Amino acid sequence: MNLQNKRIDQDKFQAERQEVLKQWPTGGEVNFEEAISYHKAMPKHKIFAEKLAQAKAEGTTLAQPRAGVALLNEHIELLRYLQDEGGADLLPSTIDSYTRQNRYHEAEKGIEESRIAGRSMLNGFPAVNHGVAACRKVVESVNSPCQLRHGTPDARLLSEIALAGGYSDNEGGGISYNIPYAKSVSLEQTIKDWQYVDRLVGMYEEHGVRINREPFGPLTGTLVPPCVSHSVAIVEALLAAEQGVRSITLGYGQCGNLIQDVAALQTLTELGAEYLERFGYKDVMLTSVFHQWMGGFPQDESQAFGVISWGAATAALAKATKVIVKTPHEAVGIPTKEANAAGIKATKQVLNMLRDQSLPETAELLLEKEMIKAETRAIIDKMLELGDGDIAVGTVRGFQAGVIDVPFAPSRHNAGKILPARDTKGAVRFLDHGNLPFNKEILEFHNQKIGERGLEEGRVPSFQMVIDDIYAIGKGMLVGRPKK
Amino acid sequence: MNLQNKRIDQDKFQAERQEVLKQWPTGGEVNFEEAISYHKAMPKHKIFAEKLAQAKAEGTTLAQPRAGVALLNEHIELLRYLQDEGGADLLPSTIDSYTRQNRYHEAEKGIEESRIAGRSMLNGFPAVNHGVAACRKVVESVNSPCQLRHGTPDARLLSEIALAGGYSDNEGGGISYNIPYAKSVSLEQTIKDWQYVDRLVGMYEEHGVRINREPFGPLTGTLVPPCVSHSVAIVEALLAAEQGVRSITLGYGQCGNLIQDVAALQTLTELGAEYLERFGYKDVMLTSVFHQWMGGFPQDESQAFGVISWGAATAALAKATKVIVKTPHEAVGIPTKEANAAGIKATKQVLNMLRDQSLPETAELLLEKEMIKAETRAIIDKMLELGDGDIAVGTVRGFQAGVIDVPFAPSRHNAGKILPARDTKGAVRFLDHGNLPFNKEILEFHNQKIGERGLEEGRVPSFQMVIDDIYAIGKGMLVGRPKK
Amino acid sequence: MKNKTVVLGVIGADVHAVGNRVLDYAMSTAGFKVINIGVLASQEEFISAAIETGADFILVSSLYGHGEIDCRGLRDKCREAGIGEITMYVGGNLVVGKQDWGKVEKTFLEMGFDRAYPPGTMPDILLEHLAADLSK
Amino acid sequence: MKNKTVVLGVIGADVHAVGNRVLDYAMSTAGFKVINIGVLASQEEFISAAIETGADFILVSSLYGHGEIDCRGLRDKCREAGIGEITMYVGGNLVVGKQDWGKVEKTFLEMGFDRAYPPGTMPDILLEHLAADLSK
Ligand code: B12
Ligand code: B12
Repeated sequence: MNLQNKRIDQDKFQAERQEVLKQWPTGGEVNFEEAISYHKAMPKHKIFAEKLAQAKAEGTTLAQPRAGVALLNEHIELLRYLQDEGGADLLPSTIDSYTRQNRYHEAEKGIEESRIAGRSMLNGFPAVNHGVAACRKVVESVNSPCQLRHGTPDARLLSEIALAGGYSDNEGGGISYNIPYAKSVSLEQTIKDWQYVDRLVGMYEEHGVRINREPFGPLTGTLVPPCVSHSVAIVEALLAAEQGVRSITLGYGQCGNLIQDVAALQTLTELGAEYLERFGYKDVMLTSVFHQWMGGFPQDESQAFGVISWGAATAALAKATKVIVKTPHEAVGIPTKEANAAGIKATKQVLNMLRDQSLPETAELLLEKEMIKAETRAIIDKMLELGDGDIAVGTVRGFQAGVIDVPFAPSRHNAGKILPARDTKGAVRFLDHGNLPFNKEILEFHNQKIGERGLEEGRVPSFQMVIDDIYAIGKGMLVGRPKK
Repeated sequence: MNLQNKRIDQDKFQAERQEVLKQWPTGGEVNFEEAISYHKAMPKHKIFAEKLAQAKAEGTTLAQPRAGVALLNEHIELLRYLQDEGGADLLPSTIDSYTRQNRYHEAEKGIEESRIAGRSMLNGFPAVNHGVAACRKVVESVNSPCQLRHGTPDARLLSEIALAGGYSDNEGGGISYNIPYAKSVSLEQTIKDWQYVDRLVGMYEEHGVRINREPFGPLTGTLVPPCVSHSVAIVEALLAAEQGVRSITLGYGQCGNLIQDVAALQTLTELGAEYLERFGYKDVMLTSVFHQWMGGFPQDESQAFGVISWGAATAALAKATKVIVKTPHEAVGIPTKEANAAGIKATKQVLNMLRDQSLPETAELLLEKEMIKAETRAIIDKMLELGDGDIAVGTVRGFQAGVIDVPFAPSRHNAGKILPARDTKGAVRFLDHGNLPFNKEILEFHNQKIGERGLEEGRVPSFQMVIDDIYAIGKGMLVGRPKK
Repeated sequence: MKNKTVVLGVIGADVHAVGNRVLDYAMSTAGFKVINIGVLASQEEFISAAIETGADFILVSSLYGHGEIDCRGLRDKCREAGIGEITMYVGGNLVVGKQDWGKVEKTFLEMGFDRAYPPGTMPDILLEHLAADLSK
Repeated sequence: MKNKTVVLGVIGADVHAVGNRVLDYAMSTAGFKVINIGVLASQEEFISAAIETGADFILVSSLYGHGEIDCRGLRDKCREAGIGEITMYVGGNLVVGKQDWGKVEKTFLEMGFDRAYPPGTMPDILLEHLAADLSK
């Protein structure tokens, strides 16, 4: 395959760029030099990397919602509300699903239908259709940094427009925005397309404008074992660093067991630094993001507040740099601005009450950290081996071989062999590890944990147990116990 | 003083009893023998001590709301709603403030006004005015055990009526329902009156009916250091045991620092067992209750959900036998049944998600436990010394001497010399320990903690710092930092 | 339920795969022949799969909020393709936001679905209704 | 605020002492002479304290919900006692339950209070208003 983890050369990039900017009329609005000066004129408190660096230094956790609607003014009103009423520290623009699939015509249709219906018919903000000027209107209407949050396999045009539009952070990656978000797009393709996005960010960096990048940690959001999401996040960090990215936020989605979640968040940046170091990427600023439970939520709003608050508590105790907030409407539909603000307010109350507290280090915590590190190293090193030292190639071959495998992912290019399940304390373990390259010690650890669960429940661990765990939090539990 | 910690003799009790039952017409409805058989006919799942014992054995935490309104049918409807919609494991009848002050005429007026106004004009359920038959109607209308929750210095008649009415648990005590709930009533008087209540419970016990007793742990609910509430709770346990009580729930109100709260809850029952043992009270079943933050709440309902959920998380991690639930209306007014159920649902979601998790033992936790134990022993042993071995006498003299002292208490018989304040991690320490009989080591510990806080905030610890801490949670923080 | 065939898929630009996997498992275990066309399925894919397999049901999932836009015209396309009478269910988080279910259900029944299901519907309900409609 | 006197107390069967302590501290620090009759204070106690000290203000707190019942008739009693014109404020959690503040305020102003305050009012607001009413 003509893919490798190597910085795209300038001419090739510029050539490709001409094509990209032609994909939709608004691409014409992009002017890189002008964008650079636009960013340089932005006040520090509206630059993502600056605010993250400050939070990291102070050891505090920032709160960020998800939010996006079809129409520009409504979107601005929404973000302003989340900032003023909700007290959001960081702002998003969550992109609609047509744009994510580069279906700009359908997005256009959605915009019209929304105008007619008088309510958003799209599940996000169609930034490409709105264009650079509109994005700047958004950024200029708020007092906090804005991030592009999507789920786009090919985000080249979207990123060009949003960055030129003043956004200073961009979520995603060639793996994390393919495997959970696509069915048949090849990994070669999405890795290449995200190398383009990372290269673009690298160029901003080289021109003195720091854009933060955030691999999407939670993947399918459903019982994803830490080592799986860690491996993906770290690989994407390596790919980004190679293209010149210097500010990266590594992400992880809450599983629900406090010890495992804290261990996961701590190992995430520790492992990230370890691998960046190993490949000689100097002075990359690493921060962390903790996502409140990303799987099925309870429909009852009070119960949802319980899940949200527990996620906030874990984020604070783990000292995440930021936490992505869910809302009391999660199980039902895109939240109203009020419901969205409610989730932020509950979250910030807990973050503030716990800002001076942390989870003391214990034997249990150290064991979890050791296991996660061993598992993650096993996966990444195997990918490197398969790629003959090239992590881009290794990623593609790794997914083919199933040595990296994401549970419940829709992509054909994902083996889908592993089965996660909770142990007796709710930590996510492997019921079936598929082809993950684990040694005997790791496998015995997981077998023992899952075995205990089976014994406790008097049943043979099976897919039914997995299903019970998928539903558990939505039904007010963590571990999906069989009905008595 | 003619007060001592000695079981009331039968004749004296019966004589007093005639007087008590005459205090209000409904006293005439009380028939002890008949009440015994009524209780014996009750199914296990409606007996408080039974359900607590089961939870203790399983290591789970039960959720109980506060609730009470003026009129009988409305009260029943309220409890049913909290049981069915809220999923409450244990039910209360919170008594109105006139009844708490034995002002039955005003309570009667409140009942009438409520009938006219069509809404409850009383802040609780006036059980005395409603009488024995009405209480039984309540108990028979629900499927969970019912507890009497009040704040009554002289609860003799109220207890006679409620226990005859089928309630199987009674909150309060001669100290915990005097110092925070009265101004000039003497401790001799309330201790005597509660010896009567405990003796009554003892008689039920001797006739084969187990009634649980619960000293009111949180006291003034506002920055009460664990050793203060522990001392009161344990003294009341000793007084109760002497009168023949055999099932006791020791209570503690959340302070907000996880380590301190877990340490407090664990030491509470450990110290309780230690002292009961020391005075030879055998086979007393001890359980624990954790009260979600009892001080000023945030007015915003989403923020209140955050406080409620953090309390639930702490209760679960500390493995309390039950948790008393607050509501999103806390800062504003007596909750609607919907708001009350909402608090329970958020709480149970968190309890269920954490039921299989606990806080691992750490050096920090052990230190907190050691300090709380040393402080509590110092206080109780000093009271015993002052009472020449009699804890009833020692309590009265102890309060006179200020060797036991409750912050912000309205009672004239409380020294009111101590000042609590939070340390840099939010744990409640002594800014001024008044006359508490602490040794050098303990004092240095607190001075150091408060000193650190002062340094961090660049101000001399003073009453202003205490006020800032009083408001902190209501304003969305834990530690009341000075405005920058 | 032996040799009854169901076409299952998630319509439009929707990639929510978990519920799809669970429904597949539930129906297969119950004895149905499940043709799972997975996520990102177009109206055309549903119809051709149904024709090729002579399916008895088409089950459409839409979780991501665009269900209203994505499902319009599916019944007409079925008619044109000559399977106008096939029983069709739809379920998931059909519209954007928390809306009154009564209204939403009406919208989708009028679109030509035989049954529509609110968020978080459990598989056993689906199995019940499949059985009921088969015994008609 | 030198040598201006306020009578402060918590009315009825109410024992909430924390706010009372904070208000006392705030006003004393601001230079007021605070006569704090504490919790469980009857209407009579408020009035006699005000007469004995020639107070300029009566500040009534009610947190526990019975404020409506406890405060009725206080203004009349003041008149009877010959201090009918004294400035009276009331604040706290005045009624049972979360009710519309506009209505609640009206109720208490009609009862004869010069100012009424919703739950959670901060002391600085009180100090402002005391100053304002004094400079009248
Ligand atoms: C996990 C999840 C994700 C994962 C999905 C991973 C994957 N590839 O599967 C990730 C993180 C990638 C994701 C992405 C997005 N998601 Co999402 N996601 C969820 C979440 C939290 C859980 C879904 C789930 O797996 N549930 C568990 C399964 C078992 O249940 P289920 O999916 O509901 O399906 C059951 C029932 O619905 C029913 N059912 C479903 N179909 C049918 C059909 C029939 C005939 C019947 C009878 C029953 C039936 O049976 C199923 C089994 O019980 C839900 C919210 C929630 N439910 O808590 C949001 C949710 C569905 N997502 C939502 C959105 C908007 C998105 C995004 C657009 C991002 C964004 N803007 O926030 C992208 C969309 C990407 C795309 N193009 O589709 C919204 C949809 C909003 C709306 N409808 O108004 C939801 C509701 C969250 C919210 N409130 O905003 N998401
Ligand atoms: C701590 C507390 C207690 C403690 C009190 C300890 C003590 N002796 O002081 C304990 C646990 C003993 C307790 C008992 C009860 N409480 Co209580 N308690 C509270 C709580 C949680 C905080 C009160 C507090 O200290 N706040 C901090 C201080 C600084 O603020 P504050 O008291 O609100 O006062 C400020 C303002 O109100 C204002 N203010 C007050 N008065 C005035 C007057 C003027 C003129 C002005 C300008 C301003 C002003 O300034 C003060 C300083 O900023 C409140 C709910 C809340 N606020 O979160 C419930 C609350 C006041 N309690 C309530 C009730 C009902 C009770 C009980 C009846 C038990 C029950 N049924 O639940 C008993 C009553 C006992 C009795 N007879 O009075 C209810 C009142 C309901 C209503 N009004 O509809 C509340 C609102 C809780 C609730 N939502 O149910 N309580």
